[in-house]
Amino acid sequence: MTSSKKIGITLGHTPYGSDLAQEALDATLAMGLFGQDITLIFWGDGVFQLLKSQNSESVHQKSLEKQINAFELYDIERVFVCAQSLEQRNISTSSLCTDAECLSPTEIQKVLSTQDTLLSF
Amino acid sequence: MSHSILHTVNQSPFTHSALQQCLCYAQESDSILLLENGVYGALLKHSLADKLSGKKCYAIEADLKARGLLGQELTPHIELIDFIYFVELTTQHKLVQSWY
Amino acid sequence: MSIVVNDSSIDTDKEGYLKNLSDWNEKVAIEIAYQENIELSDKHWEMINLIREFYTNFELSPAMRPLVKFTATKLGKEKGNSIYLMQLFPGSPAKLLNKIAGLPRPKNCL
Amino acid sequence: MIFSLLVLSPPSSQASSSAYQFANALLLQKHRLYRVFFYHDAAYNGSSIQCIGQGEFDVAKEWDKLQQQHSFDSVVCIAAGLKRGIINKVEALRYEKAAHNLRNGINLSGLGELADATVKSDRLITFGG
Repeated sequence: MTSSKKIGITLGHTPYGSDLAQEALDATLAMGLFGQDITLIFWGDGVFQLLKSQNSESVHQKSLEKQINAFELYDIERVFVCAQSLEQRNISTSSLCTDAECLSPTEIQKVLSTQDTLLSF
Repeated sequence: MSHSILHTVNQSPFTHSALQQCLCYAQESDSILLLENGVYGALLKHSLADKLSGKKCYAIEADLKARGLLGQELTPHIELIDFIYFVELTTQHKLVQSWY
Repeated sequence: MSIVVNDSSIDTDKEGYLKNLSDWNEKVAIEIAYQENIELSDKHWEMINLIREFYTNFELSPAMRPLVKFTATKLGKEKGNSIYLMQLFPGSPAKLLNKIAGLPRPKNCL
Repeated sequence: MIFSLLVLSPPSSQASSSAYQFANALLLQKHRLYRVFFYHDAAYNGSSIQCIGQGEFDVAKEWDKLQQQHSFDSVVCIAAGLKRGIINKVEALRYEKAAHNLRNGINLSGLGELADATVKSDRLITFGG
């Protein structure tokens, strides 16, 4: 599939309460496999998806953290996280499982405005 | 294109942070559309009403009507629209971000 | 459907994936591979171990591209390419490897 | 303009009917609807065996009618559908299930169809919640 479209995937929901985050991740990896030009933005409660040391076996779910660690293998390289959302939740970047780039809301606005389509999860 | 993002919000600001989130990332040139339970955000005096009044804002009239809100005090600058106009708005904005 | 290993029967689905992932062991791998007309050599085993490592690390049954990338990282470019994998596992290497290594059937289009 | 919709909500949620109304409105305005992709809990929209009370709005039936008039592509994500028990004949055979229930006119297909829709459409609108 050839495309020059830039697709922004926004992730704003908590990881394990429903399978929305897992299915958003499935969609993200699939987009990567289909060679789309993807930018990921974790904001709001979506930042919880990026926390280190997730051990979800006991709640009978696959670890989002482990799958997130596969991003590079699925050609997903632009990953941003909202600094303000982290701060509001008292999470430091050292607690994150990936080296996502921290952006202020204003910087996120700029990233959004360069996309051609948004998928909101 | 004068506007960049149309933000849709379909959750009540009294139980959910969707509207607050939306206001955090919406730029001057963006627009906000309240629909479904999001139309409770059109009520005049909730904590985000002031911030909302600085933005170009629309609400689905049928959703306000369904919830008995048309007789209540609403933020005056919110424009009441139907789905035809909703479609029109999506053509006028480059992107749509859905908050739910 | 089932395969027989050491006189005991092991359930598989219609496409040969194990129904219970915990049934997997080396003998089971040899039998699944045999069903696919593949005789396992050391080179095959290297890849089977590698894809199991992939699954342990990422909880994903890899498609071709991530598998190739991962192989290149771990074993170098000579092995981390689709031609090498096609030679070992002809047809659809990622699918065959997931099956032989006793991993879940890849989610559709993942 | 060419539109596609990403629907994430089940028929029991109002977002599902909003998506339908949006589709209806865009087709009335002579825009083109390329694909509706039912994902996450929206997969339930693919069931043919829901029984909606008389006099109540049956969103699935309305989607059917709209699709017959305008022949756009309707897809339930296969992974999301299968795990929610939305299954067609082919998959029922593959997974050895006794019944199948996917509505006529809807395809069970992969996330590649979503990727394709983002490429082929001028606007992709998400309906969630």
